[in-house]
Amino acid sequence: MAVTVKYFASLRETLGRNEETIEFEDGMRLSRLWKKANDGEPMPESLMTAVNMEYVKGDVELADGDEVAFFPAVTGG
Amino acid sequence: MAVTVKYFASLRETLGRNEETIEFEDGMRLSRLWKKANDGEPMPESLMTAVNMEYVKGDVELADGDEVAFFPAVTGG
Amino acid sequence: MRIEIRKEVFEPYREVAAYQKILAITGKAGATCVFVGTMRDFNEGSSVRGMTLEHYPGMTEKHLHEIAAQAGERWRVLDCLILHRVGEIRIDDVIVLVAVWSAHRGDAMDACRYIIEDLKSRAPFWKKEQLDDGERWVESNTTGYSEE
Amino acid sequence: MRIEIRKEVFEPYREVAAYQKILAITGKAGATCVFVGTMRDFNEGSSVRGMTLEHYPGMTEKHLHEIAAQAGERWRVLDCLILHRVGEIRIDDVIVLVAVWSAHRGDAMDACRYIIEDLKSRAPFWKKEQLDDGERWVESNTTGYSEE
Repeated sequence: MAVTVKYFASLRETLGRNEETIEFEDGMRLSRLWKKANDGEPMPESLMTAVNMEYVKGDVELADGDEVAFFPAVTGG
Repeated sequence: MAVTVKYFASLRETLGRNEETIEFEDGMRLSRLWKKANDGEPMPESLMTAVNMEYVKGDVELADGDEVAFFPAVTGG
Repeated sequence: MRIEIRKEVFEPYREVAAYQKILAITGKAGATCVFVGTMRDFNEGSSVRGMTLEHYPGMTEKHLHEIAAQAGERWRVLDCLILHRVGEIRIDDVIVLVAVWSAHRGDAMDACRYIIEDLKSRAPFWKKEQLDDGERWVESNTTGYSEE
Repeated sequence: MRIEIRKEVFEPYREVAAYQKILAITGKAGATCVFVGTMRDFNEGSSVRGMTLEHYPGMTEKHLHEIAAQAGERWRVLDCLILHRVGEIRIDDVIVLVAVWSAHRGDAMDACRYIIEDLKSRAPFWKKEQLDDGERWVESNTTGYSEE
């Protein structure tokens, strides 16, 4: 199984990448995905998270093919 | 002494006049002005009143040369 | 600040764009809130064909200037434009335009709302509607919301 | 309803007037509320020269449609138009336009306010400002009011 992970704005610049594919076995949750993608670092609490372009709250379980996005506070308008 | 009296909208139509000059001695108040101008009828409570183009509340005293206006609830915009 | 009573039809968005061009607020006005009130073909359950808008020349302009000044005391306002029709109004004619420029959105939106609410409840204008079966003076403005 | 992300500069009042022409709401829309957000030359105490607006293609549009739908559930809305710039923004460029058409003013103004507040706090856009001495990501939007 695999998910696409996207990073935006200052987070994208800090991490130095904007998109990647992460493969995993069953039972992958958001916080573990972050750690797997970021050398075991815990997920910063201030980040906003979306799965399949919908905001999610909490440590939701992911499914094969999901598009996951991590980004800082939004500042549009 | 004299004041100019103006009537607007439905009130103007009901009374059949839009402007008149009322002469008086000293000490004329709004309610007495209305009666003098309207055959002794008491002033309807729902009317809005302005003196010199400023809203007034209560039975204010009038001065020579004042412009007094009586009109129903406003409905602009 | 520009406040005008208009006897002729006007195109509100052209007015806002044209007025903004003469304002020296480039880079300062982060927020503009515009309200446009338009003649509907229905009111209080009746079909309406048109209307006549009467005002109190002199006091109306004076009152609108006072409203605008009050809004400027309560919120940070860079400029404002108020245009209001009088005379014979047809369906879909613009009746009123209120535009407020501020640095920030809250100031612009609150001030615009304040001005239109005061204008509706206090500015000396009166509407007489032409219905299918005659005319009627509008007795009071509505709350501003659809009734379910 | 039209919701668009724009890479090019747009003239907001021309957009509102043009969009309104294609709406079949003649005589029904008594109230239109328009909010226009414009690039200021200052922010949080600094002089700003320009900025880059990033978004999340796909989710941004989806989220704006959801906001508009929510506004339509809470208030009586006839139609709405939301345009938002992305890419390189210069001083005085329009960043965002929100226009709401309703029968009555309260519905149009509340819905417009709701949409812009949600857009500011929830729609996935990010601003990076160019200052005199470098660049900075804007960390959060302001409350919408001038700070005394």
